[in-house]
Formats: sequence, structure tokens, C-alpha cells
Amino acid sequence: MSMGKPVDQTLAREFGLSAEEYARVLDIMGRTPSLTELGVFSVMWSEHCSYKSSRVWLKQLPTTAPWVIHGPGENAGVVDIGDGLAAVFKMESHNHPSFIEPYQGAATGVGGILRDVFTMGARPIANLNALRFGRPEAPRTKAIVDGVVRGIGGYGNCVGVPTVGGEINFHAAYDGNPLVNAMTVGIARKDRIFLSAAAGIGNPVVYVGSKTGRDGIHGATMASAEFAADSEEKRPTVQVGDPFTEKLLIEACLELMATDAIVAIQDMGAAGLTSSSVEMAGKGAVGIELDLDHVPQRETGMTAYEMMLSESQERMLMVLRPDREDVARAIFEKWELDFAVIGHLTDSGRIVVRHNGVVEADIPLGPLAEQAPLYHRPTVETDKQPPLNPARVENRWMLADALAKLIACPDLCSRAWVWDQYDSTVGGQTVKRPGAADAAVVRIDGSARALALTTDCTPRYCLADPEAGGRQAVAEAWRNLIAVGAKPLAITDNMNFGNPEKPEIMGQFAAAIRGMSDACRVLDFPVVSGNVSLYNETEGRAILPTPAIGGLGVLEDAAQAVGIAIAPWLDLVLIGATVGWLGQSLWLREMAGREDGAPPPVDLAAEKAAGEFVRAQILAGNVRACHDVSDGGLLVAVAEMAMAGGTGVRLSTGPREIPGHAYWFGEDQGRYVLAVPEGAALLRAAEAAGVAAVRIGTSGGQDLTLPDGGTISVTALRAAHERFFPSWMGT
Amino acid sequence: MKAGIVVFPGINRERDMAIALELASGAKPRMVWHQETDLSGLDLVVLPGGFSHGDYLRCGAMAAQSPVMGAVRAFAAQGGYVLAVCNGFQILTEAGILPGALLRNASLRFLSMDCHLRVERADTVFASGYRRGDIFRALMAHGDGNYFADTHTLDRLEGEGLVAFRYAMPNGEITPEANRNGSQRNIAGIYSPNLRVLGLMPHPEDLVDPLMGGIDGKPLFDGLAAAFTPLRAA
Amino acid sequence: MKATVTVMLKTGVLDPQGKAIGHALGTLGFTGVGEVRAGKVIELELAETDPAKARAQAEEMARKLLANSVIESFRVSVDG
Amino acid sequence: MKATVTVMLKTGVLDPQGKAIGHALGTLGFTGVGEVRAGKVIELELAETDPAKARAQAEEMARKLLANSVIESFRVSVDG
Ligand SMILES: Nc1ncnc2c1ncn2[C@@H]1O[C@H](COP(=O)(O)OP(=O)(O)O)[C@@H](O)[C@H]1O
Ligand SMILES: [Mg+2]
Repeated sequence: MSMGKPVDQTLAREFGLSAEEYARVLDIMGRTPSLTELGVFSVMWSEHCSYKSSRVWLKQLPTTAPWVIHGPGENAGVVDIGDGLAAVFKMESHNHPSFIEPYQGAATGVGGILRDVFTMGARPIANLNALRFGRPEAPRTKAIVDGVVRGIGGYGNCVGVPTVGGEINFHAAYDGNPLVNAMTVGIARKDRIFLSAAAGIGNPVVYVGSKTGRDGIHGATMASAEFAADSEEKRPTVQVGDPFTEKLLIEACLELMATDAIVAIQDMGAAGLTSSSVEMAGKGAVGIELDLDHVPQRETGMTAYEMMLSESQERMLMVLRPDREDVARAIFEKWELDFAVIGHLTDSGRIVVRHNGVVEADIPLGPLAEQAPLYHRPTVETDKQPPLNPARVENRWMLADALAKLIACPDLCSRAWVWDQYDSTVGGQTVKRPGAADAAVVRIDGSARALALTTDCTPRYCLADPEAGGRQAVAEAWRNLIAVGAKPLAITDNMNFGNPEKPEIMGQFAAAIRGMSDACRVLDFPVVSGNVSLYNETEGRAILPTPAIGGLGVLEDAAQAVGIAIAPWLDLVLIGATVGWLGQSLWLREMAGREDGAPPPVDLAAEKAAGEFVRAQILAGNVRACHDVSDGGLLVAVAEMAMAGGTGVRLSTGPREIPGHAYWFGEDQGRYVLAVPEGAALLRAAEAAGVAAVRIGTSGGQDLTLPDGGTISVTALRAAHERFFPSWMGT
Repeated sequence: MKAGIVVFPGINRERDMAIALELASGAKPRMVWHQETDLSGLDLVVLPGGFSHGDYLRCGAMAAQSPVMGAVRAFAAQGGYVLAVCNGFQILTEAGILPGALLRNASLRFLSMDCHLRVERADTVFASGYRRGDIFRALMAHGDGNYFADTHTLDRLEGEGLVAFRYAMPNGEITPEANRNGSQRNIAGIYSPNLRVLGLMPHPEDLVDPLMGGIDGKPLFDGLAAAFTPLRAA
Repeated sequence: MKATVTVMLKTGVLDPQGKAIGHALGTLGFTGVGEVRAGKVIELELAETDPAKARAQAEEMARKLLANSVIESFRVSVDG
Repeated sequence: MKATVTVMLKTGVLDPQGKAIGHALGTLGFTGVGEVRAGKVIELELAETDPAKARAQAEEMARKLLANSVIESFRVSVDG
């Protein structure tokens, strides 16, 4: 590629540095940097590693609570879950690689996020994924969906971490830019968390895992650039995942972590050896010296530049206590992984990289971090849309017909085809598998406790009103945890947006952060980790703003978790207020062919009151099934409960003042459907708590009996619900 | 019951198996590393599920060559009891300890879902907790569970009553629809001629706790525990 | 020497992958495609310099590990 | 005609399968084994009787379906 070219402003540009940024490099170095040095600057100052466009906004997110042990800034967030245990979790995107090579892109995405979690000393116990694809009929969508699903399964199944949840949306805005966001959750003893700040002058710097090849060089800068028609040329060698090596790496690292050998540890993620060594030394305010001759190499003749920028997978960097080197070496040899001392810590405050006896890079770490670019990019607010008056939206359909069409559409149909390819039970602790409940529930080995896990975002709301959408995404995650009976603790986020240099995109970003912050604060649901993916555009067209939220909650007793499946002879009660909000609803899109109106607002005070009430009822043992009302509205929620339980429901008439289609398909927020043996008692309790509640029907029989006189059998509903994926994929 | 679980690199259901064995017998199983060769003192050797060596060449092919497999072969030859589930079953066929092979699922996709198994005979230590003809639920989680053997071998297995379990509909019917991975004659598990080695693809060990969705797999482990627990004085 | 071991499913063993490829080729508009079979190829860099010995070695590897004789057959080719 | 398409990972792309096979061969006691690479082979029965045309057809199939040009390269051989 750039070998042989002189290091100058033109080359810096090719490496993604602006003229001003390059001037700053010259200033820091006091001379023309070497190629390797330029490489280090370019990846460390890339959007992916430096968060230069997003940092000013991310700082506004609430990140603290009494149960937060480590918020953003570490490899993953850490929260106290009781019993001396901590949950460690984070979500990360692999959007661009998954578009180029769906299988390997998604697989290595899973591998990367796993490493962020076990690098902190946690055994990964669950994976989730939030996926957005283009229109099913768009030329590449099918191959991308197939590859991404196989890749997630291929990696997760092999490493033996159950994939327990996630979400999928389709929209034209993702035709040329799918989103693959992967989340991992792990468990550690809360007094045994491992951090990345290096310490101890003279301590050995150790490389473990796979060998280094010329994989994905400049992946970090690529993830920071928009796709153009020439993206073929920007193609780096795609990384191939090796889940077997990852599995060995997990076991070897956890075995070593049970000793006292490790001072600091960090995975080699984006920008590989560069970012891991620079960040470890930087956080510890020490210097670091690397001798690349000792780096285990898969290929011959690699240059310093290539080794420093390689994104080969399944590698870790550690600082060890010098007297424990042999203990560590023995463990990695047992697991048949490479182990090499490649350097040591110094007091110079610099990173010095040697190769074949030549100093290839010598950079002061302080300025590299402190003078990293930080942009206050201009923002423009998204124009607000007026709320839709439901009475003005014509309805020509019987409820049963609209329901049958809605639950069959790609955004609402059964995802069984997808999760049937994910091992969701390995580990023997999965209490609620995909499809069984609003959040996945995974018990903690050796404890009665369980974690509840979910990912949520409604991008069409975010496009119409990014602030309302950001608020809604956090609220929906919170609601899904409540719906299984868990106490919501914290979130991780994955901010997927377009080109931040466009004010309207930066406006979306800022507004989404405002809405999210608002919800986090009121719901006591802080952000403890996250990831930003910008430049998600093809040919200048941006994706829908997609702040994907990964939520985590805890149940003290796994046996208290409830799912969505209903049994016969229960009363169904709707909690939360309904006005019949059709703006941006799926009914409006699928039936009326319109995508307009303001999205449904979230009243956070009402949200909190309803959620706390629902959770108390679940913990009191009064609730047999619970489902939050989201995409598709009330009737879709009821139909999902009926299909899961194989039981019909007779529904009562809604309030006269709301048109039927708006009542049954409106997407008003903050609502749950509860199935209880005795509706009257629940209504009394709700009234006492000041929470809106109304009895909407009774379960039993084989059919959904609707208030407009129509019926539809649960069998017919299931057939419609389960059709899309298998028929699309031909399996 | 003294059970040993063999751990090959890449195995990942060893903990699920340990939970099920301990729940039934009260005793923690011993974890046996793939390079060990001493299985003395064990009542039961278990080869669990997972992806030994990544299953990169063929499922179980590399694990079948491990040092421990010599010991497993000798243990079985001396009449020892061996339970091999999923990758374990694949390893036993690759090692030639059980006949046949496990091909890629007919759909060419990984299948992670419930299935139902019909108990073909209950007069074995493994199936003593069931009755012949019982239908029980188990979890499938494999990409290569498509049982294959030549006709002669299949006829011999049938003739000698060595088919342990078949994929069935919940009502017990043996249909192509129940046979998601495409196995010949719906075979989900087989015995060695002395009925002391069982290999099967689905996971009974993941259904031993009502919280995890059911206890359909528990009778298998209870049966084993009962067989190997010395009668306690009344 | 370089030895190449090609491993195919035996005739009589169902080859769903080959079938799926055949089907996909049809969907893509390719006509006149008869049977399609899918297999594996393993290329080995051997220190052995005698072609006959290298072949014998690769055959031994195939028998012991690379192919499963219950379902697969193999062929070996050797070149300098 | 019969066409054989051999698909291998491009040089430089990590080949976990080849790596694992090489390692297993070592464990089995085979010495002098250098690099091992694993790939796929697809054998196609084609109605086409002209070798040049059959080759062109198979190459087209490889480009469109059988090989993933991002990480794989292929070669085609044709015989009657
Ligand atoms: N959107 C966000 N919200 C909160 N924290 C974030 C966000 N994006 C990144 N972070 C935090 O910034 C730090 C760096 O993230 P990242 O560069 O993704 O880590 P890694 O080097 O492991 O890939 C992490 O602690 C991460 O949790
Ligand atoms: Mg990290």
C-alpha cells in the first residue's frame, strides 16, 4: 500500500488525518514522523479510538449509581449484583466488516466483545445481538442476514457462550449498511476485577493468544470512514475468526486470573497492539518499550508498521509481576497458546517500538492522549412532526385481518429461524430462552440469583424525533427487564449514526444522548459502557439513527422470573395509560403505508410508577405471565402471549372515545399486559398505587375473539407469524 | 457414583454435565484432562458436548486421537460404562468405539431446539429411569447430528436392539418431520453390544431442573446414580 | 514437497451440501449442471523430498486423520 | 464434462482449520509437516462438452457462488 511513499501530508490524509491533525503530529514529534509513528497517530486519533466527534456528548450520560463499580472508561462496565458478585458487560458494533464479509464480520464481532468482558476477569455467561438489515427484497439483504446469523452462531456456539437474546429490524436505510451490534455479559467476583492500567517500572509486557498476521490493517480508521462506491479498494484483508482459540484464551486467562500474576490486562481489539499498549501505558502513566522481534508472527517479513496496526483476532496483552512469569507461561503452554514477553514498562512516559534493532517509533504518550483531537461539531435539530390524530386516520380493516398482516411482517414475525441457530442453553443456566420472555434470564452458577438481559431500540422513532427515540429506547430496555420481574441496574449502549460532519446527523446524536440521559436519570439506570459507530452511510445516505441499548437487571431468585406465555382461565389486565398513539406505529406503516407523525412520547414518571408496580406484583407471586406493549401495540402483545401459551383470549371492548384501530394498535408507551388468576384484586392494587389499569380480556379456548366480532385461531396466527423467515430463506 | 468427565480443549458442556450428575448422585464428578490416561476407580466415564479442537476438520476427529482415548477404549473394552453426548458421541464414532458417523445436518444449519426422543429399550443402566416407549423431551444443539451408517450396520443395530433413542413426534410417532437433522431411521442414540456404552446427540443434561424448562432428562441421570450407588443400610 | 489430499463423501452417502450448491446454481441461471459433490482439500507442505515417500506419508495421514473411512474416500497428489 | 473447482483461503488470511490440522498431525507423530492449508473442492457434472467453455462456465460459477472473493481464491480444472 503506502510502503515507500514519503511520510507527508498527502500520506497523512490517506491515513485519515486532516491537515490540522497532521500539523499537530508534527508539533508533538518535532520532526517528520516515521511510517510506524504516523500509523500509531492515525489509529489512536481515529474516530473509533478517540471518540473525537462524540466525546463531548457522551460525557453528558449519567454513569453512576451505588451499584456501579466501573462505569465507562474500562474495557466493559461493571455492576454489583449482590452475593459478592459483579456483572461485566458491554456492547460493540461490527457494522462495516459485516457488510464486507457477513459471516466473518459478525463472528469476529462476537469474538471481540467477548474479549472485552473476560479481559476484566469475568466468565462470559451470555451473548446478545442487535441487528438491523436492509429491505428483505434489496439485492444483498438475504445473503447478509444469512451470513450474519451463521457467523454469530458459528462463533458463539463454538466458544460455548449461550446466545440468549437480541433484536432484528429491517429498513431501506440499512440496505447498504447493516448494523451488527454484539453484547456480552460475564460474571466475576466483585473483588477480583482486572483493569488495564499498567504499573511497575520494569515489569514484563506479555503477548498471549494467536499469532499476528497482516489482518485488517487500518480497520480502526476504516470503521471511521464512510462507504463510497470505491469501498472495494478500501477493503482490508478481512479477519477470520477462530472461536476455538478464543475458547482456549478464555480458559487460560481465567485460570491465570485465579493467581496473583497479572498487574494489568487488555484485549487487542481495534488497532491491535497499538491501542492496547498505548492505552495500558497511558492509563498507568508509565512508559512502554516493545521489541517486535519477539511478537509471535504468522507471516514472514512483517514490518513494524504492519505488526503495530494488525487486527489479528484472539490476542491479549498483559503486564505481569516479574516473579510470576513462569506460572503464567506454564498455563498458556498447557492451553497451547502463544506466550511471549515482548517488552517492559519504563519511566520514560514514551512508547518506544524496536524492530530488528532499529527504533521504529518513539512517541510521548502524554501528548498523544491529551492532544488527541476533540470536536464540537455543529448540530442541527431534527424538525418535529405534529402528533397524528387517530380519528383522522382511516381504517378499512377488521382487527383480525390487520393483526394477521402485522404479525407476519418482517419487523414483527417470529425470529425462531434465527435463534434456532444459536445455542441458547449451553452452560445449563438459561431460565428464559429467546421468545420465552421480554428479557432473557440466565441464572448464575452456584447462586439463586439470575440476570435479566435485553437489547432495545426503535430506530423509526429515533429518526422522527431523536430525543424522544433515545428516551424511548432506554425506557423500553428498562420495561423489558421489569416485565420478567428483574430490578433494572444499568445499560450499555451502541450509538450507530451517519456522518458526524453533517450537522443534522450530529444533531440526531446530541438529541438522542439528551433523551437517553433523561431516561437514565429518572429510571436510575446509568450507562456503564458503550460504543460509538459513526459514518454509517452509503453514497451519502445515512442509516436511521440507532442508539441500541443493552439493559441488565438482577433477580434475587431466578424462580420468580415470569415469561409471556399464558395459560387458560386467567384475566388479562393492561397496566399503563392508552390514548391510541398511531404516529410512527407499525400499523400505520404496514396498513396505511405511512411513516409519519410524532413518535409516542414516554412519560418517565408514569413509566417508573407503572414499572415499580408491575415488578412488585411479580415478586409477590401474583402474576402468571407479563409482556410489555411495544411494536404493533396492544393486540400484537396479546397475540404474542396467546401464541407462546397456545391458548386463546376473549377480548373486551375498548373505551368508546378511542377508535378501535388506535386502541388496539397504537404504540403508547409505558404499558404491560399481565395475566393473573384474579383481575379484580390486581385492579384494586393498581388503583391504590395510582397506576392506570383496565381488564381487557380472559384467556381460554383456541381462538382470539375480538371486540369487533371477528375471530382468529391461535393456529392461524402462528402460521402467519412463523412464515416469513423460513419462506424467505427457503428452509 | 464416581463419574469422570473428559475435558478436551474446546469442550463446552462439561459444566452442564457436572450439574446433572451431581444433582442425581450427590457426588461431584472428576474432570479428566484429555492428556490423562488413568481412569481407574471410575464407575462412569462421560464424554460431554462442545467443539473439541473447534471441530475444524470433522467433528470429534482430532479429539478421537487424544491420549485419553486409549484409556477410554480400554475402559469400555473391560466393560466400563461410557456416556457420550453430542460431541462425545461424534468422538466415539470417530474413534470407532461406536459404529457409524455423524454428518452435517440435512438443513446445513446448526439446530438449537427441543426435540422428543422415544425410548427404544429401558433394560439398560442408562434408560432404567424410563419405560420402553416413553417419549421424553431433550435439547438439540448441534450442526452435525445426522446419523449415518451403511445398511448392513443399521440392520445389525436394529437386529441386536442397539438403537437407544429415536427422534419422535411428541405423540411418539416416528416421522420425517420429527427427524430434524436427517438421521437414518430417526436414530438419536445407540448402544455398544454390551449395552454399556451409550452415544446420543441431544442433551438430556440440560433438562434436569424445572427452572431450566423441565426435568425430562433427569431420569437418565437418576437411573445411573441408582445403579452405581451402593445400597444404604435401611 | 507439496502433497494435496482431496477428501470426498463416498458414493451412497448423502451430500446435502453438494445438493444445495446444485440448487443454488440453478437459481442463478446456470443450466446443464448435473450432479454436484462437495468435499475438502488439504494442502500439506512436507519436508520429505522423495515423491513416493511423500505420497505414502500423506496417505497415512489421510487414513489416520484427514478422512473418515466410514463416510469418505480420499486421493492424494504430490508435486514438487 | 467434469469440472473441479478448488477454493482456498487467500494467502495471508488466517486459516484456523489448517492450523488445527497441522497441530493434530504433529500430535499424531508425523514429523516434517510445514504449513497446512484447508479448502473446499466442488465437483460439477456439466452438460457442456467443449473444455474451454466448460472451464469458463465453472469459473463463472466460482466467481458468482462457489468462492467468496473477499477471502478466497479458486482454481478450476476440467476433464472429460
Ligand atoms: N456510547 C457510549 N456510551 C458510554 N460509554 C462508551 C460509549 N462509547 C464508548 N464508551 C466507553 O469508552 C471506552 C472505550 O470504548 P472502546 O473504544 O469501544 O473500547 P475497546 O478498546 O474495548 O474497543 C469503553 O469504556 C466504553 O465503554
Ligand atoms: Mg477493550
